[in-house]
Amino acid sequence: MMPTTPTIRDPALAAKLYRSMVLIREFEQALDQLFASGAIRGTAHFCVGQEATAVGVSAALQAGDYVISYHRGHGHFIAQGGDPARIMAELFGKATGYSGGRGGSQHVSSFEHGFLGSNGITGGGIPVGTGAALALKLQRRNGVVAVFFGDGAANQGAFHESLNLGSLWKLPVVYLCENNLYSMFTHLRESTSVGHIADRAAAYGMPGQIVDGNDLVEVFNAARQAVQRARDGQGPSLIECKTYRMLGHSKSDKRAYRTREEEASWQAHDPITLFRKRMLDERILTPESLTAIEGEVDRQVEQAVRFARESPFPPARGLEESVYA
Amino acid sequence: MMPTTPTIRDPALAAKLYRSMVLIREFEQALDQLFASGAIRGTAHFCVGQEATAVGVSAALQAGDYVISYHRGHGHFIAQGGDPARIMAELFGKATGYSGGRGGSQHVSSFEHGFLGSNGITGGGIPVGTGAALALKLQRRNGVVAVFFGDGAANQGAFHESLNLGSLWKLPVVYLCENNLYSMFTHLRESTSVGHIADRAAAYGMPGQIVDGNDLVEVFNAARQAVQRARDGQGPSLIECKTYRMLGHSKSDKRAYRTREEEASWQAHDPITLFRKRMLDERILTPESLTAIEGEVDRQVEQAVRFARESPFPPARGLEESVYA
Amino acid sequence: MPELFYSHAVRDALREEMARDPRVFLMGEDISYGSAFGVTKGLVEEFGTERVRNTPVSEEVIVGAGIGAALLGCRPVVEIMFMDFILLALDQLLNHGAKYHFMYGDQARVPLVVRTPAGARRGYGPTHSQSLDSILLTLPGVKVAVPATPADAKGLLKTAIRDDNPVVFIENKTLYGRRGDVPEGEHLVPFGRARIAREGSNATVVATGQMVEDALAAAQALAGDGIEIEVVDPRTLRPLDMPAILESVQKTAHLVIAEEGHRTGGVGAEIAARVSEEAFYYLDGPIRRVAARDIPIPCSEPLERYVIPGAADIIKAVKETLNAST
Amino acid sequence: MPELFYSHAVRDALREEMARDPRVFLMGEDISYGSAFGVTKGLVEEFGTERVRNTPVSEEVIVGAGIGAALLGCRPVVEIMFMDFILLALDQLLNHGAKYHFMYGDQARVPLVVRTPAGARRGYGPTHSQSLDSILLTLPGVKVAVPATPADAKGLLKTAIRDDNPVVFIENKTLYGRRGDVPEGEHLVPFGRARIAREGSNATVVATGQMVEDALAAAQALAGDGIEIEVVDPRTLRPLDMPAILESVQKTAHLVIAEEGHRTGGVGAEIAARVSEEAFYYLDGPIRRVAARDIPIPCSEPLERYVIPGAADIIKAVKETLNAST
Ligand SMILES: Cc1ncc(C[n+]2csc(CCOP(=O)(O)OP(=O)(O)O)c2C)c(N)n1
Ligand SMILES: Cc1ncc(C[n+]2csc(CCOP(=O)(O)OP(=O)(O)O)c2C)c(N)n1
Ligand SMILES: [Mg+2]
Ligand SMILES: [Mg+2]
Repeated sequence: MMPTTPTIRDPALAAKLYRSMVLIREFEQALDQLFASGAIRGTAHFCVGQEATAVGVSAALQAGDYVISYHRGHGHFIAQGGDPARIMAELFGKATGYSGGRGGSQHVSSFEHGFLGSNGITGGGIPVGTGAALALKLQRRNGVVAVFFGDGAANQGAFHESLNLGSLWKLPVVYLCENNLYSMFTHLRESTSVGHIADRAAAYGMPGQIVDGNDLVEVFNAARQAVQRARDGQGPSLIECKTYRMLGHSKSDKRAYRTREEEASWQAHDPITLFRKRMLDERILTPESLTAIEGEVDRQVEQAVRFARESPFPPARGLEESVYA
Repeated sequence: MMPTTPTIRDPALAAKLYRSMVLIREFEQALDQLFASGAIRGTAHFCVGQEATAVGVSAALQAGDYVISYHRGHGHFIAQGGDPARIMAELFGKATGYSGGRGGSQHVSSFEHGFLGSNGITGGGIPVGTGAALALKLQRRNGVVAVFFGDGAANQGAFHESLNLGSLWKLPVVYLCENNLYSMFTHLRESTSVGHIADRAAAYGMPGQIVDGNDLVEVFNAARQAVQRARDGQGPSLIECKTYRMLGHSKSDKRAYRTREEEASWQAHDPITLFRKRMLDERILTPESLTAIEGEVDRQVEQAVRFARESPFPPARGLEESVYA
Repeated sequence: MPELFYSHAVRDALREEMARDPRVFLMGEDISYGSAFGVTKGLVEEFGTERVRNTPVSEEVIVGAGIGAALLGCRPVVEIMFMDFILLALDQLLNHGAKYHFMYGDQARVPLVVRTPAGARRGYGPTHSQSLDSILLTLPGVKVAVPATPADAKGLLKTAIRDDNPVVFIENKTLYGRRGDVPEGEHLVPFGRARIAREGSNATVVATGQMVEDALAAAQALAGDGIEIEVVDPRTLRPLDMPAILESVQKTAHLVIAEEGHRTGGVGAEIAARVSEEAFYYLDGPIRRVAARDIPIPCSEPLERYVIPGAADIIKAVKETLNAST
Repeated sequence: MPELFYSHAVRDALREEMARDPRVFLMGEDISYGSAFGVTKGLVEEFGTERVRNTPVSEEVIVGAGIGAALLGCRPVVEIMFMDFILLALDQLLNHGAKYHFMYGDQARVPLVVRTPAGARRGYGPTHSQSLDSILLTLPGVKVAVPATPADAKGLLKTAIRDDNPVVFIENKTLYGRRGDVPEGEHLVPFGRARIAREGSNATVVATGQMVEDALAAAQALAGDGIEIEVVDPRTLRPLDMPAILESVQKTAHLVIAEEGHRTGGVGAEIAARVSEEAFYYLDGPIRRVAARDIPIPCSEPLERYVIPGAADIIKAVKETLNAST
């Protein structure tokens, strides 16, 4: 067992992680406005407030590892190093998007970034991620797959079948439940017969752990241990990250199903503010460096939007050719 | 909470339960021979060795309660009072069968006996039984549904979704897993990531209990408590009955995947012998009464076979009319 | 006759049937909040959480529990939030619900309605845009309704709820926002009875769901060229009103079938096959199918437009079959 | 040419491809024990438990994990023990595996084979007898092979395993016990290339899977009446060899399509629709479909025989279309 790191001490790493969280946040906020203004059609799910889980987990992975995501996947993709400009272009339905405009917000991937894809079927990525871990094992590739899903997905049959198989075969996979208290408009207590998703780990003979999903350091440490365990051939873990999505479920959600007080209490526990303060308090990062990062990210997101806007639409003709490999 | 009965003291009840177990056993053995001799086509799954679970659970139910079964369902049906002659006729594909020959071994039911049916889809009855319990609750009918399934079925997504829903809505249902160590030819440890199916109850916030499935009294007492709990509106329980099927998975199985020693050790723990001995030891039943029951059952099974053989085949013409109600 | 949104017509049907029959209840993801398209909004206030039940995200048990409740005398109306997700529940629907009445020897009845929004044209992409009507026709035991107007949405849904069999009720997302006249009072539309949405004598266009609108647009355009098409809206795909289709084909001698689902194995295939079996000698030109191309439905607007059929495709198909016969 | 059982031809294909390509592995319920029909027996001894993997009874993850493994470069061959159970895995198969290559912008490949036994005639009843070929055609992205002979079973399976797309490989239970010549050495049968099982000039019978045998029996009987039918076995339903079908129809001017699946929405509907679109003027009589009646498949022998089509139905259909044209 590797020793757990109580905090992040390396300024370069800290800066990188902070940058990644801020990038996700700004990307999502820009997107929210683009939707509101009608610049983009279709739909999208924002992960504002959940940045720490994406960034914390990716930080625990290495080259040759993979992430598989779900409908709320922009953050996971950006944390894996996906280019915000090409993700944005995908949302605009442009040829330069990662899926050439075919997939949109919910169906985008980049295998070279170890990002196996977001997906519109709640829970549908869990079996696929489990199978990807099987490939890594069969190929003796020493890689690990991090499978993200929401609290709502933990009630799908696919969750059950996958965790059983992953544990049975000791596959190199970490199951990461981002419990943001709601599946669409429905509160966890109205959908789930158990208080903590992590309590379900015991049903598959795997360790289950609850972490503060808004605390990047906590997520990172838990993920590191679980990834190491998986890499060592000891099988999967289930980590439940308690978090909260600050925006609506998707564009156009008025959030009538929850109180402004609840939102405020989570706002006070914002993952970015939390990490920022911690890094300043512990003198790992300086206010200047943080501000510099924020400025850079601003420009990067602006550029991403410009790139997406200016990119051409894909040609339709010949699309049939892409159905089969 | 009602007091648990340590044993069965009422001779009439004891005789009834003994009779029911012996009837199932003889029915199945007759069937096995009929298949072997080619008198019946199709397939069937025998529950020889598992009689105590069926009979113990049915004994804990009352009028207005329901049982839903799976592919290994003859015992559950007979325990609910189903007529062996008409079940046998169904296996012969005859018009007098409960499903008029349409369903065969795996798809037979009789709602008037509170038997919602056997089913060929492993795990497929679990959602349906859960929904039946929902109906009882909505209709304030005070009934309970006993949902039977095997250890293999506990790895199906349907199991997970159903137990979550049943518990969440506190439905009047008892989930009864007959763990006979195998799903077809595959041993539990090769299919299931947890040692005991009952350990999965915690994942749904419901009580889980392990009982000796070959001990009729133990099954009966556990089922009584769980049924009462369900009837009282406290929600479902998961009871795992440890048992063993003495015959092959279905007709034509040579059982190469298990040892004769393992079989012998279970043979020594035969539910009928066990109950017989107990009732004699405790002087609740006499050897004469037991022998009389056995003789009666012999004749009943003989008659059932005769009835089935002599019944006519159903007419095919007009079958289209039965697809829709 | 009051004008209603299609989505409100659906809601009114639910409300009326719930008020009329205490056995009717609703179950689905986020349904008390109106689910994804607001259709069921307000019903929980009226009927309470016992009869308007939010479920976990568990499509298989939503349908399965509906079947079980139906078996014991309830009349559940369950929702699958997007039709694409019905694949998760097909075992329950087709191996269980669809077969029970037959395979349990007539004693079982499964009065279950599965409501589900289908269709594309919103940029939702490959997993949120499909019209899977035809998949439901491949196995017997389920009825399928595809209302194209607010009046039919209401009248067919009320009929569906009173039917003793599993019915899949396919609502079209794009139609939700359309208004139309809906008869007041008890309005029931029988299953298996097509509606002639427009009369014409040159060619028959059998159009389903969203495509009825496109067919009517095409009809208007074609009328400018002196071509009068008859638009037949079957309203239910199972049972299918073959007599009405055959009667129209007998009159026009030309057939186009328009659906939003994929072309191969689509509803059009079945209708074309039946017409070429039963009305072979009436036809003066080849049958043409208008349908989505056999490509997953992309998000990007120009790509989606390429894949999903519209009025222009119907016009082209009508001209093709008419020209082929001259 | 050695004679092999169909089931052994399947096994030989698996063995050869596993020996040839270390990326190929098998996964399924009881597969190391041969599963329900003994097809995979012996392979675990040869290739070990890493590559012949028994799974839990979990159809959704069997297919889903196959997709995931395929994405990262494995070539899984998974088994669904009875085709009826494929409904449990349709979301993974059709919403995931079938769409990935397209919706992830070409970078994804899913070289997955799903082997599954289909078909009735054994009294297994409503949930263990279905032929769901047509359900797989309703959405694009999956290829479908339906071998009718031992040679094709071997040659098509080897091709399937080497294909970079999801392929559903439908084996027929009744055919498992049939013997036939299988070419020695590397035997590959390309997809999308029909086989003319018998030449004839009076009518074309397109028959799939088990029905090829029935069509040949019908051909023999009809020959006695001086009617020579051409039996076309498409071998794969997607891709479908339309040129071969059209060529035959052009020659015979009459078409019967025979399949074991249900009539409505069946494979025959698609073929009939395409022929009536593309070969309308060649046809001299109505197209006839021979298929299972739209009734769940009963256990009882006389009922099963009523529902499932056979040679007599083909003979009747051929005579009908020929008589209708005179
Ligand atoms: C199979 C399926 N069912 C339902 C939906 C509709 N849906 C989209 S997101 C969502 C809620 C999922 O909740 P959760 O898993 O907690 O993720 P979150 O949205 O909270 O991040 C639902 C029900 C879907 N996309 N797929
Ligand atoms: C959905 C589905 N998958 C697979 C099968 C094939 N099958 C029939 S019985 C069985 C084993 C079930 O094991 P278990 O649930 O333990 O019940 P048991 O047979 O041991 O009583 C399997 C895999 C099936 N009938 N249905
Ligand atoms: Mg959530
Ligand atoms: Mg078992």
